[in-house]
Amino acid sequence: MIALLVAVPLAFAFVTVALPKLSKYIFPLVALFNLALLIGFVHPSQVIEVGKWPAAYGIVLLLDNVNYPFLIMVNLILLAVSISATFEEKIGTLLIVLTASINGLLLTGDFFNAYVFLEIISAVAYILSAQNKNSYAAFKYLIFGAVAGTLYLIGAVSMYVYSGTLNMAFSGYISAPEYAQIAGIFMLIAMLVELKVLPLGLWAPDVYSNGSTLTPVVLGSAITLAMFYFYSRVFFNVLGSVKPYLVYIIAIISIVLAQLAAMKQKTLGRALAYVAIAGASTVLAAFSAGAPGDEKIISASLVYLLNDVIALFVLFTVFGYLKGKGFKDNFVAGVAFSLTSISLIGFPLTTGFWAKLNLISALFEAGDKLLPIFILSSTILEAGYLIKWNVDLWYSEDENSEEYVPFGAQIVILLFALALVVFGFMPNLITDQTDKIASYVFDFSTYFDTILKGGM
Amino acid sequence: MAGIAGTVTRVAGVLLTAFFFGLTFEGFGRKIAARIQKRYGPPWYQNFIDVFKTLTKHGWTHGWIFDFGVLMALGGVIATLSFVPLGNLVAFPGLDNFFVIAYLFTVGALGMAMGMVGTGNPWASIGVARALTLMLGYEVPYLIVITALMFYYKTGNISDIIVAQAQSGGWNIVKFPIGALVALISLQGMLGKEPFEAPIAPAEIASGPMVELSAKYMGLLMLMNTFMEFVEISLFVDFFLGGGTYFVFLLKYFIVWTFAVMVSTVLPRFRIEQAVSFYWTVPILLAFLQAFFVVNGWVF
Amino acid sequence: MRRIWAILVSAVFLYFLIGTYYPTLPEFGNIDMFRRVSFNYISKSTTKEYQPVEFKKSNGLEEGSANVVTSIVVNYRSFDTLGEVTVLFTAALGVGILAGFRKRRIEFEEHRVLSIAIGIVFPIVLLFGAYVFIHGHLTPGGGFPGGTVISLGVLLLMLAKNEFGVTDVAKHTEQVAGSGYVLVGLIGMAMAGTFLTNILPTGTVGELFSAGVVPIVYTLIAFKVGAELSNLISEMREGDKA
Amino acid sequence: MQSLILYLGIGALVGYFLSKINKHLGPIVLFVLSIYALYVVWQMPTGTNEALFGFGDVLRFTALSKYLSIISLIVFASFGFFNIAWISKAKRPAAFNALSILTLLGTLGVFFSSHFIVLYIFWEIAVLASLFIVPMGKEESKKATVWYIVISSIGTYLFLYGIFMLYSKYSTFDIFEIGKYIQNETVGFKWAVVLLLLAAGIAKSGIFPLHVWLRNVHGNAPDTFSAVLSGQLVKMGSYLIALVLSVFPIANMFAEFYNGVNILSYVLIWLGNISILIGTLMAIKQNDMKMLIAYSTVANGGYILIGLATLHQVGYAGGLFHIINHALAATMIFLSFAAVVYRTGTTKIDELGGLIHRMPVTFVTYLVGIISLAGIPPTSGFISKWMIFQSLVSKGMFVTEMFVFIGSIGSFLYVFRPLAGVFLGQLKNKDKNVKEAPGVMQIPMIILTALTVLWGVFPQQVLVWITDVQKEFGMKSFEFEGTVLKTSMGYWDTWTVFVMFAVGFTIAAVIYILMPKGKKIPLEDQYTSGEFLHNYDLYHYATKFYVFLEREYEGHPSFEDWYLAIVNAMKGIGKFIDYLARRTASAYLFWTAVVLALIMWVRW
Amino acid sequence: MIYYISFILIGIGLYGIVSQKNLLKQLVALTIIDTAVNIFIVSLGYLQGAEAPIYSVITPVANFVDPLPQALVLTAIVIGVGTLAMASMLLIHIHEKYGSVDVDEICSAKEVIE
Repeated sequence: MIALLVAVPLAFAFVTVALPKLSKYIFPLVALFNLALLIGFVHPSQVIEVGKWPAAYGIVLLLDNVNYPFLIMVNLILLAVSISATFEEKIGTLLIVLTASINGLLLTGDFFNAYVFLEIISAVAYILSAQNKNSYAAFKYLIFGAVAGTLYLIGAVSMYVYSGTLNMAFSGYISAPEYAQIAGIFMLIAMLVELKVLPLGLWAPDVYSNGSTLTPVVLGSAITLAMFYFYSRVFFNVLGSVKPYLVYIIAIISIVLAQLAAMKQKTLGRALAYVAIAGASTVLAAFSAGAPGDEKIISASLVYLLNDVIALFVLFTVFGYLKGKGFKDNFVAGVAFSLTSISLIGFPLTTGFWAKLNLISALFEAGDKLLPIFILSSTILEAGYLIKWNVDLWYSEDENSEEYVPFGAQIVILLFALALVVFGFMPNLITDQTDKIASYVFDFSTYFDTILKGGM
Repeated sequence: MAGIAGTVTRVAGVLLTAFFFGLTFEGFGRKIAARIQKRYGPPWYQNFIDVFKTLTKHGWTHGWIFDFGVLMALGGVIATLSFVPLGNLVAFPGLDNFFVIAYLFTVGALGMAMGMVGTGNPWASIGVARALTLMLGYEVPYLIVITALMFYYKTGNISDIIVAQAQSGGWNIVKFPIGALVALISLQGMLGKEPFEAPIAPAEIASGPMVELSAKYMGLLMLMNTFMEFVEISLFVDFFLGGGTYFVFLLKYFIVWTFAVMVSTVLPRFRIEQAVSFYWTVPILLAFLQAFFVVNGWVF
Repeated sequence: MRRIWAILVSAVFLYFLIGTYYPTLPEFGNIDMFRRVSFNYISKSTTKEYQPVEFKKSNGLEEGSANVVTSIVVNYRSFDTLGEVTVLFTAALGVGILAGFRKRRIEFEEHRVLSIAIGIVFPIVLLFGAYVFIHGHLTPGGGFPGGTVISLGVLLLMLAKNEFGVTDVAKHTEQVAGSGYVLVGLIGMAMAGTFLTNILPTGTVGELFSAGVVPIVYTLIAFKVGAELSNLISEMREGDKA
Repeated sequence: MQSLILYLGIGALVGYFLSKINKHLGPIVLFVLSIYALYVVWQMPTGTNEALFGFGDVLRFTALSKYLSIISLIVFASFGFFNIAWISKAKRPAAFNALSILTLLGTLGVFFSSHFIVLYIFWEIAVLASLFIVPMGKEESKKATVWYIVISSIGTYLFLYGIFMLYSKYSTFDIFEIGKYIQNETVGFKWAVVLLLLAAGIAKSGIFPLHVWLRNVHGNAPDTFSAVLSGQLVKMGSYLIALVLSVFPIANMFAEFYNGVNILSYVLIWLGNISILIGTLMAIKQNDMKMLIAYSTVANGGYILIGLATLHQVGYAGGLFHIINHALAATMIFLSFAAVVYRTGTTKIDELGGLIHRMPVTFVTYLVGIISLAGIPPTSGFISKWMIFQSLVSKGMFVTEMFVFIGSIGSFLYVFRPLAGVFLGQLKNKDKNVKEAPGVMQIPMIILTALTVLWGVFPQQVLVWITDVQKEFGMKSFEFEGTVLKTSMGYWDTWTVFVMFAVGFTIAAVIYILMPKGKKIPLEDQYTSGEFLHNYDLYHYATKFYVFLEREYEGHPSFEDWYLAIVNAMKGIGKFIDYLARRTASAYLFWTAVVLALIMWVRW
Repeated sequence: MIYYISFILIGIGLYGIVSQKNLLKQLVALTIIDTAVNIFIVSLGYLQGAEAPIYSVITPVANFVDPLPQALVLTAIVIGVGTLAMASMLLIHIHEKYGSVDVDEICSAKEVIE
């Protein structure tokens, strides 16, 4: 059943290639279909052995409590993209492929299969970054991403060599930890690149700031979510979850550098790009502080991730349409922008506030006094320049800016912004979900049993 | 009722003392100054003549703020004066807290400044600006010394300090010589006499604040000036020379006054910034030295 | 300066690969097949217990293609292949999108020999391609090589005849083939419960008509790949058709 | 309390939409709300706990809350009433009204809450609401906003960190709970926590290390809102300081340092000293009258801090009393400035002059305001200063006294500068036909003036509030009988002083009336040392009023510049990162290699 | 042994990417890395004295090398091809936009354009 999440979008993608006119109408339908399937018909936890080949031989697709919410979120975001973004015909097909591949990445339980989906995702990402004649940045990203992909491939294959199978759960189970660690290093580098953690995320600013409206939105929201899920999957319960101090340090450095860079920017786009980097780094740092086994931190950082993703979605959409023009003629966009930036800074009664509050308190309970310092101090900088941008855009003098935000996009960003505020008033709505996720993230035994039911 | 009557009489006594002896001693001052400068000088009652003459003339006014300022000045000074103990003549026993006097004193200054600037004459403004700046100079060391005294005697009431001096038998000028020196230097500034005469420097800024004054305004301000001097000097006498009975007090007053006049006649004038920087270096350090002694109890 | 950095970088990687990574690897040519899943792939006993497979003899196995690699690619790990096809598809699509920015068409001057020879060579090329992908489950080769061969034929045609251009037929082929592949998977799902299940009888190892859906899938893949690659080439050449 | 906050929340929306209909309605909403709130707060019994929308009892109405709420509400009421006329000058009236109501909500919430997180939330609401009003001011106000948010965030996030340090120890956010335990902790922990908690207050009330934002923000904010900023929001910081200092047993927590002043208080007092010095000297230099008063706010914040930090029955009371005095004085002054700007349209002192004959009521407001600010009897400003002096003298803190005296004498200087430059002197030609501010504006100014004088003469009411606070926190409370204020170092009687002042004034008046009347002549008729004057505008001495004093400290260090230098250094790093990001993939690969090397070196 | 060859090839590829200013050469270096990795993966599956994993007349019974890596390599190659195609298309773009595929010239051209 869950294979449909991949199969149906692919089928539509293949269909629409010859009739591109339809693609932009089919894309939302596909996203809707996925959502309907997820909410209505499939429930965690179920596992599919593709082609009836038992686990550890064939490829296994798994839907459990961890990736179920992620799937819903990603498809929701893609639906929003389909409504808000305006793109040329063929891109529609591309986005359908993206949907399929992200679902695949979230579902799969196989290293090499994951590699394939990663490659599809990055291929889509390259094309998206090349939008708007931004091909040089895209090329840089491509070279870099390809190398990273190669490293991941080596990692995956060496997992096979160590354990004799490509099935994540099984190979993680039987391969010797010190070997698994070597493979983990390869995969880690690949993922740091995709998670755009400085200094490995240096490709991001150019790609994000100069691409089309679509580029940063998709890269910053949906793909980031998927990558974080995959990171948690691989490093939390496949490669035996240990506390990666180094990742923690790198992420903190990345937070600081990204904030400083964002503070310096003259153009909104690059500033937002660095904001995205900083957000991702914060979540990564929190993840690595939470490993192994601190569910409160993970839950809080998931809230943070959610807030970050939605906020960036809105900010990038507004930026993409207005290109840094004032909010004089675009009141709705302005309101959404301000609300989300407030939530991103983490002022009270927004989602960001609860995210930061829970995160800091969880960190303190875990006895980690270092990361809160960096989170708070980076928040100071963030507040500084985001408020500056808000003020500049609200009180900007330039009249008759012909840029405008289309209606669909206005609706979407307004809804998202309001959602952030509503969650701010009722944080339980999401914290319950994230707690649920966090309670399963580290649970390797359940994962193992679910996948290898009746296995070898 | 009787209390009120007594108070009224005492206040009247203080005011009249200030009026008569203040003007008289000013007259003597002028005489002494003249003699030092090898002149004959006016008679001792010259100031009475001046005050009355000016008061009876028709003058010019520059609008209501001008008048109001003058009244506020005189009123404030009179109010201040009524709290100052003249030796054992205390109008409001127990209410002669030093800070009250010191700050009530500034009402007059503010009123005068306001009225004078209200004339719209830049000379007046410059004079007032200088006066305030000079105030920033002399007040700080003076206040520090006085607070050192207050800290030593654990009281803020002047008459208590007088009594304490009487009991211990030694005047504070002996107990706190450095403080007394500082107070004297500051006193010179308060009186606006040389070397700290910049605010009114007649030859330089046309006698500053008073430039636009005429007739009864002049007279009122002369009265105010007399009272101010009276307050300042009697504070010094009370604090450092142990007050004493009414007449002893007047005697001490006369000595201090004469001393101040003599000093002023033989000294040139500081430029205003010189004055301020001087006050912020030498006297303030001395004041802190005194305070240091007091804190450590090194008092003769 | 760049070179020094470069040497440093590759030195770091080499140090890591040789110093840290190499010791964890099995000795070359001396791997323990029995610890690997491919042992069961070879003996085609992932679902049943082990019995040796023999060419042209054993039949009714769980998976019937003589070429084990093919059996893995198209059957055991068919889902990967679907993704793989998608990657190629995405690449072609991307090239198409990016080609949208280009206006110029690359012109060749026709070579006489080629333009005459093409009449003879082209069918042979196609035939060879067809052979390659039809025998994908028996001999080395399969859908991808076959498709590539076909597209090479198209390229040859393009070189030979300047005015030749790939029409929308290629797109439609791609469309039909691609969705066909998914359809096969869905049929398997409908009939056997899970996606991409082999629902046809597997026959005898080594027969042409064996290995269930494998040849079908490979044919579809071949068509798709051929169409895609020829599309890709033509788009690189033509630029924006509009 | 809960209902009050609810009403304010609704009021914000109502105000917004009403102002959409007619911009003058919004301020009325604010005025009515604040009067109602004043009524409620006035008669609410102290010590009542309450829940906030279901969250357990996180609100507590202490005497301190009562005192500060009353102050804020007075300020807000007059602000609202004044705005009814002024609002026509506002850039975005609707947003302005709604946000100012929200600011009131936030501050009241801060005063009410006994739960650290709730307090923080309300705090941020207040900051945010005021934050978006600031850029409606002058052109520089955009930059000012950034100053505001950054400094304020520094304070609040240090505060937050402190909260969590406490939480991780005691797992409670209740201030009064924590106050019980904290006494027996390690010294370092106590220092860290107390300083971190105070940081927010220090930032908000513009104490020395974090004082730089006041000049920009108060100077450039919308004219009337500066009154709220300086008269009320700054007091939020003072409230937090007072709360921390009095809820925590500071005296027992820290070792005694000098004459019964503990070491922490001493540090705070020194911060106060430096603030006073900076505030005074900088205020003397300013040519923009709003910025001048902004710096005076820094100085007065120092006074309040010193008073509170002494934790002495007189000094603490003086500090609390100074809060209300400065609140009223700053409000009066800024409102009068707002009136001046409303008519003339400039805040530069040397572009104005002689307005007294055009706007007498405004002048009187300003006059009483500065008299109170400079601490001259018979206004209430003197009482608090007197208390602070008394406590300092009784503790023999002479160095601090020096700063305090400089601040107090210096205040005469700087408050006199706008007086002379704006209201007195020659009337500019362009202002010849300026009219007095509208009556709606005059009313609140007059009321505030009356209050200041009233509380200067009869301070009992205020003193009752203050002694309640002191009793509540178990300190020795300030002693007074009727109008007689008593300390260990003598007492004084406000009423007598006032009477004597009146007597003196009447004596002078009698002489004045008896004597022949003066002839009224225009201002232009002057003694000019024989010169003939062509332009009387130039004959007005307002530029570089204290130049001879300013010369003394010309080359002073500017903390604003230092902070900007730090910011630029950080931007330099950012520039470098950005430079790296613009390189080719080769560079990225290089960094990958670096990271790889790191990972190899230290695994995980 | 083969391992070392593939490692060194990878090193060469990295060296190429980092050292070359010409984007096309960087792309070539990338493909070198791809190839090296493929060689490496195949070599991981090699078994001494075993045959290619195809049942045929020559090898009717199983004495095979590990077929799985070969399958993986098949996929990896295709993916590499896809990447290569996109990269070359991007290069065409870059050349059309900046008139060069040399890093420095592109940077200078960027200055002109922006």
